[in-house]
Amino acid sequence: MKPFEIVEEPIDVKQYMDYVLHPSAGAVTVFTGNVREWTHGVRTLYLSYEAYVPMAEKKMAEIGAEMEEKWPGVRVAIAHRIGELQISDIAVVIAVSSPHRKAAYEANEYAIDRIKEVVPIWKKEIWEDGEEWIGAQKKYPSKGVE
Amino acid sequence: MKPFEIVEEPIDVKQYMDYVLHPSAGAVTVFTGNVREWTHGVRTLYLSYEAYVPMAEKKMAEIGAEMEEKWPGVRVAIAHRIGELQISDIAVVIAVSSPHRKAAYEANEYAIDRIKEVVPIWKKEIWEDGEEWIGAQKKYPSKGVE
Amino acid sequence: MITLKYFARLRDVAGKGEETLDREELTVSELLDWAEQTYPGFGADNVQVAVNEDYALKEDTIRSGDVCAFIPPVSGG
Amino acid sequence: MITLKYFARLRDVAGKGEETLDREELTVSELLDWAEQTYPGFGADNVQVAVNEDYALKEDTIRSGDVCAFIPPVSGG
Repeated sequence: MKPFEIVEEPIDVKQYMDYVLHPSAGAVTVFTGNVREWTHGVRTLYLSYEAYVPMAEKKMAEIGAEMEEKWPGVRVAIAHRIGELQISDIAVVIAVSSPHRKAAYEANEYAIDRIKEVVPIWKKEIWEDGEEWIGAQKKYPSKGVE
Repeated sequence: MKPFEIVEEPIDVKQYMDYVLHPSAGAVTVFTGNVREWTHGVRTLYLSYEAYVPMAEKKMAEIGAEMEEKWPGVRVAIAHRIGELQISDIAVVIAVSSPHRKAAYEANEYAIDRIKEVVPIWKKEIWEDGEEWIGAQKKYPSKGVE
Repeated sequence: MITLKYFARLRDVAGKGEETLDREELTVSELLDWAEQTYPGFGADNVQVAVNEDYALKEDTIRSGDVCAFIPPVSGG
Repeated sequence: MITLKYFARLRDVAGKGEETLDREELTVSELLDWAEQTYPGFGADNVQVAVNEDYALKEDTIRSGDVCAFIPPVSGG
């Protein structure tokens, strides 16, 4: 287990929580992003994630360094899974420990916002009647979605 | 396992995460409050928690109901451990799922704030040179602490 | 008969976790006065009373059969 | 020789995940123009380029031996 990693197997949250815990940590926050079945009335069958692995791990480590600078005393671990994920599977886990809780919440939310901005990972949604790579751009309208 | 409970054994975070997860949940946030060794330069040996158990479970369930009203679609589980806790042990776990992440963070932080306000649970800190029940009141100065 | 419960610091002050009080009816305010007089250092100004597991107001009435808990400032989490 | 990597939608558009380009030196902007002309529907306006695993600016120079990745809008999390 590395503190910033792309994995292909199901994510075991506990090992990331254990990694960030230490005797001066009074608070741990964990975020998991899970595959949701229904989005705006459209049913997702499953998702497929792809990453530019070495760059993604590097960018996640950079986000961790940003967090430690903004919130001194936090310890961070981030993992993102790639490949085919089924409904409710964990796509991403962010574990943050801190002496006090406020920083643990703020830093954790910062991490997922930054991941969605800069980490080279892509999600493809597979529906009953089609599939599409998801991204910020709207040039490629959704297939089979209202 | 009950969704709002006082327990005497070590807290297994995963069962609370699993409880709140469902196919429409895209985000899960977990908070754990852990026993911290050092606070303002004073070393804690261990903590002892006591609760008015039936009322504490009732108040935690009320907090859960408040959350579901404020953030529709969230699902909540809260557990607090009592008895003697060692350094890094989990005293409280809050698991929240939500279709989207913003509500999962906000609702989770709301829960710990409310727990610290209204749930009848008390913490006693045991140091090398004394012990004290901790509470908001400052009429009873700390023993053995500067 | 009213059941009284003591927790945390108040358990130490009262020297017990529970007892009964042989009264038919009294207000929360009167109960707190009774506790302050009975147990030196009770510090009733900083104590809330729960009647049957809900926080009560000073003017609420407690009746025989009720379970009252003295709640010092909470410190969970 | 420059290594080019394609991900997600761009992998579908290019029909490959990786190839090499036989050039000594060009700018990021020139590389994007080349991709746009080579692969219809590339959509270079919405594509960033990473050179050796760091995001590059349009005016940055790419040299032989560099590894360039075309990064469509990310959607992790």
